[in-house]
Amino acid sequence: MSGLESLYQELILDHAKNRRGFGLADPGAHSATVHQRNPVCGDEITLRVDVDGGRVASVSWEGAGCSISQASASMLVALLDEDGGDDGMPTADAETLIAKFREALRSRGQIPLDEETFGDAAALSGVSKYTARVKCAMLAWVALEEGLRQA
Amino acid sequence: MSGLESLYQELILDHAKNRRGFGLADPGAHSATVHQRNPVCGDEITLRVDVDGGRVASVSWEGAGCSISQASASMLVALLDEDGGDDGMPTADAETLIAKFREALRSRGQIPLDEETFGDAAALSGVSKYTARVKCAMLAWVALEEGLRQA
Amino acid sequence: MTLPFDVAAVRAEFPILGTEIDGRPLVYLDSAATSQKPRQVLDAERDFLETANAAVHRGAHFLAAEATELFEDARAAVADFVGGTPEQLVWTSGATAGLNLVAGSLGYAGRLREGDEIVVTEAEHHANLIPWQELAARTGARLRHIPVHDDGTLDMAAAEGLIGERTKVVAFPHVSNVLGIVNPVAELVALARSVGALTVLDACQSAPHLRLDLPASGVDLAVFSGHKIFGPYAIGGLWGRDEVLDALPPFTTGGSMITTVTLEKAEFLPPPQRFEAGTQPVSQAIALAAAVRWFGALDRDAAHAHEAALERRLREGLRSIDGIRLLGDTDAADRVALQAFDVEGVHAHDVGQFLDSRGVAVRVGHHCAQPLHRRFGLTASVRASAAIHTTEDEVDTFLDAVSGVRGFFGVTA
Amino acid sequence: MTLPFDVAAVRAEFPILGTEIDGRPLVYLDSAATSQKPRQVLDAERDFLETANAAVHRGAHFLAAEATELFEDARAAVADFVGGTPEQLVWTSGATAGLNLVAGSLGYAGRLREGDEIVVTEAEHHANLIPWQELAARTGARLRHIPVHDDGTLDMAAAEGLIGERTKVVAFPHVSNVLGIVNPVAELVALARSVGALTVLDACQSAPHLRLDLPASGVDLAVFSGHKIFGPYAIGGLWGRDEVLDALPPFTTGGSMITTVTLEKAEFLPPPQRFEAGTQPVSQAIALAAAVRWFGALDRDAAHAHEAALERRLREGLRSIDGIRLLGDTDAADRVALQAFDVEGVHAHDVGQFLDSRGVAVRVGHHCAQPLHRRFGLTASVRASAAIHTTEDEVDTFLDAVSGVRGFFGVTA
Ligand SMILES: Cc1ncc(COP(=O)(O)O)c(C=O)c1O
Ligand SMILES: Cc1ncc(COP(=O)(O)O)c(C=O)c1O
Repeated sequence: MSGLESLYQELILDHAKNRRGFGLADPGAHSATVHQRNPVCGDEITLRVDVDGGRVASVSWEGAGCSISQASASMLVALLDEDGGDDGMPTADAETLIAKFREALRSRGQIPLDEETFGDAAALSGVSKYTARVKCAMLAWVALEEGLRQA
Repeated sequence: MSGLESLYQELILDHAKNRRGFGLADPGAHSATVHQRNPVCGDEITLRVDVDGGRVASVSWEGAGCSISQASASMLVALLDEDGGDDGMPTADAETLIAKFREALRSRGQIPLDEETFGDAAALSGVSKYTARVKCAMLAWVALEEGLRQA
Repeated sequence: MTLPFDVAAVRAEFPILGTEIDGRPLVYLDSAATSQKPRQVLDAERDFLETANAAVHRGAHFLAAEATELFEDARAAVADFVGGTPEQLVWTSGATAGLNLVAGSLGYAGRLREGDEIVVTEAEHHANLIPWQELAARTGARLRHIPVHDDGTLDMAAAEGLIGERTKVVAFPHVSNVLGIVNPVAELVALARSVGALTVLDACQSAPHLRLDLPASGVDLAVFSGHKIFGPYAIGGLWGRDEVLDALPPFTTGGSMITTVTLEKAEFLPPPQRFEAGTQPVSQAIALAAAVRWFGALDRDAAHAHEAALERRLREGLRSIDGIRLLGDTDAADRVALQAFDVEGVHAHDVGQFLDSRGVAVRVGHHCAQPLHRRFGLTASVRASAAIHTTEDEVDTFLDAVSGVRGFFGVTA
Repeated sequence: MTLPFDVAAVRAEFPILGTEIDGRPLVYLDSAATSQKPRQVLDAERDFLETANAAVHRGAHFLAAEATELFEDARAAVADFVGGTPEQLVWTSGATAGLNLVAGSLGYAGRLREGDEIVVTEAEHHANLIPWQELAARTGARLRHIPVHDDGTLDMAAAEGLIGERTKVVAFPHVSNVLGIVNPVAELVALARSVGALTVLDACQSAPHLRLDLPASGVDLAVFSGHKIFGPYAIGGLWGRDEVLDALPPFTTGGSMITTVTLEKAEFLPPPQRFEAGTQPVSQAIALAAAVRWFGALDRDAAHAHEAALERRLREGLRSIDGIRLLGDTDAADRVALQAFDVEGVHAHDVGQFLDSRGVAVRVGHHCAQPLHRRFGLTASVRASAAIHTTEDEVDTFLDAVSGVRGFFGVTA
């Protein structure tokens, strides 16, 4: 069961249970609210991003889905919080992160996610071997990408 | 080429060239005119039958199609002429003939057509081995069957 | 007394059942999604393509005649499998295509108007729901539905109230692909007949399990998919009563379904050809005939007893595991060996992944039945579905794996 | 310089080409009706069914993931074969289904009204004619046609006059299945574009012979059939420009093409899924991908030269036989190796039967093009059509047999 355990690392199950950023914040002055859905499995997310002076001021979300999709959303919020500091991460940096995340997840296990860059989300590396689950892990990230475009 | 020669016997090619009953007669008092078509190959026939006192008084036809369909119509007219005598064949006998003809043609070579009963049309025995051609040979006979029903 | 069913002999015909997943034998419990295909079916299609392939109904040449015969023999075999005649059996590309054909043709025929009603059930697969929604939207007809009780059975009292003078069509599944319950066909037909409504049966999930006699069932039209009855993809059947098919105009048009065509206008052949525009799924028809011949030649009573035992083991086994909620858990109706369920605290997708790591293939998601899931307060469920080749050991492997799910995901009672 | 094309190596891949008919080797000249399938195609489908078969796009389990990947790879391969992207490639059950999808969807979308015009050609296969007749009848639009010259080429002067402000759709064959002539796509597209009309290309008879680059061709939509390009029955492709597909509503509905479904209403996925209701032809898609990969990997220049030589031999050979009249006999246009003809004094059906006795399989009848036959004063013709595996010797065997036809049937000059 090593495949399964690398997919569902402790950290993932923890995030899926204790979801960072869960519960939509009140909309700010420059916020966008995005709804994303995985038509294959029905996972859903509503994500709200607040942009302030070219920085990601806050991200909050609601949604239902498998532990991968829930953990991934939670880890994304944690990453933005930790790397963004008090002012929030520059939107350009967030966009780069999302692109790298996508690239790694689509790499079928070829490109690992490093902890330095992705924090807890690096635990999602195992997902890239399960092509059917890549969309679950991407859901929140795609929602943020779309939100940054709109905000 | 024995298969081909048994299918296209001299007699068949003769009938296909010199078609008995070709050219529609004027409609009689109790006549029916029937149009039949083979959608697969486009063979067509218009057949007119005149019934008088429970007998087939006359049959005439027009149409275009392969030599099998043309010969078969011609042979049918010849058979009715010869077996019917001056008064024409009783319609019940004609119906029986048609049924037997159908049975033989659908028999995949199992039931031959005897000359005694079918006259020149017995030469069509070979058709029953060519399932794709059975409809060609049946065309005029089906038209007559329908005509007898209507007249 | 029936002999015990020889499941080992049956399994030997399915090459894919020998697959190993991560060193564990594959336990394929996803037959309701698509069935695996026995060697007979694969061989029949390949033999045809290697020795007799040609366009049917069109050529005078040897191969064409051979192909045409095999193709029409196949129609007769598949028609016979559902109790019908060859003239009543229309080839489609699958059940979805068959249902769209019926709904689309009724629309083109102007058979529905504003104020008319179409009745379906709450347990519909999307294939037997959306085409009716679209037809309703195009014609102004109203789409209504028979609700489902908590135990998964249809609310027949409600059905009686719903089916009335305005009802023009009653469409329902023989067996829902989520609930596994055999619906009361005779009662629904009686209700529909009493008001002169057309009945349309979705037989997708009954055909792989029950003996069908569609003419005797009283329904007017019925559909099924080849790939769910051990046959190929891309083929299915629409069965209809002679007079019902006869009254329907074509839904799609093209070659091989016409008599005379001018640049202005076309005249159409009688059924079934009227509904079969274009080159037909020839090799698939021949393979599907091989499937139903193979399946039909099994001892069906013994096979049915085998499946009934699987069904009980599956349902009772799941019931005895903590935190499992069954969809359609009833002893009050016949069932097929198919069970959907929810694992409290674990998302269906995660359950499926866990089972996969044990070699067990199940289906997770809404199974194309979102309204039914919503009715049970879910967006997704896990579904295990057996076929004639499933063993009791496989069911046990599955149950054992399910028992481990909540522990693995750290959900405590 | 291109190497001579190795037709023997190609033939070796087709098991059926070794068939004997009455002791004579089969000469298969009916590829335009349906092509034979190379081993690669048969193997790809069987391998899939024996090792990876499962419902796609729906399961979390191992086989389902594997099947989904193979299925979507197949889409990419087939899209690439016609120059498009995977998002532009809709699976259909064949060209007829694709054309019905387009016409039906335009109808549902209300894109045609009374007074609008649809333009086709006089050389249409029924599949690209009757769906437009039906659409015209349902919407009040008028169906018009571009006539064909005596030599089989399109009357482009007439086309210029016909295609005007009222024209909403121009549908035409890339290559007619009777005439074998390559139509002037660029000119027709230019005419249609100048009035903002949609162009629909029937690429059934070009896809097995010409290199297609649909995006570059300028057409808006195009269809083709798998069974004519060395692939399986029951699958085909509809290619469309992104914005064109995007603007079309679904034609058929059901599972796998939706996002959210309630009992009242459904929301649909973007193309191509929007047009792919129900279980898709999964194993056929994989086999079709194998077909186009196999075909695409041949030296296409050498292959084209080989086919061009066959075409000349076929046409010139027939021309030199007494009492033969060719349909579409022109040097003024590109052609594919396909020739229909009439034998004076002998019905096409009899010609076909005679050729069959020599092992030569041709097609006889109206070839689903009744209006075109009527235009040439015929109800039926004989058609010989070659494929990449046809040899010059086979063409000679055919020609030799044709020379004997009139003698056998006692027709004298
Ligand atoms: C030019 C042309 N268009 C359309 C079709 C229809 O294709 P299918 O029967 O595969 O749907 C054919 C072949 O039959 C054809 O040759
Ligand atoms: C009950 C039911 N109806 C309809 C369908 C649709 O069948 P298909 O996808 O083969 O067209 C299915 C299976 O997917 C089903 O289970």
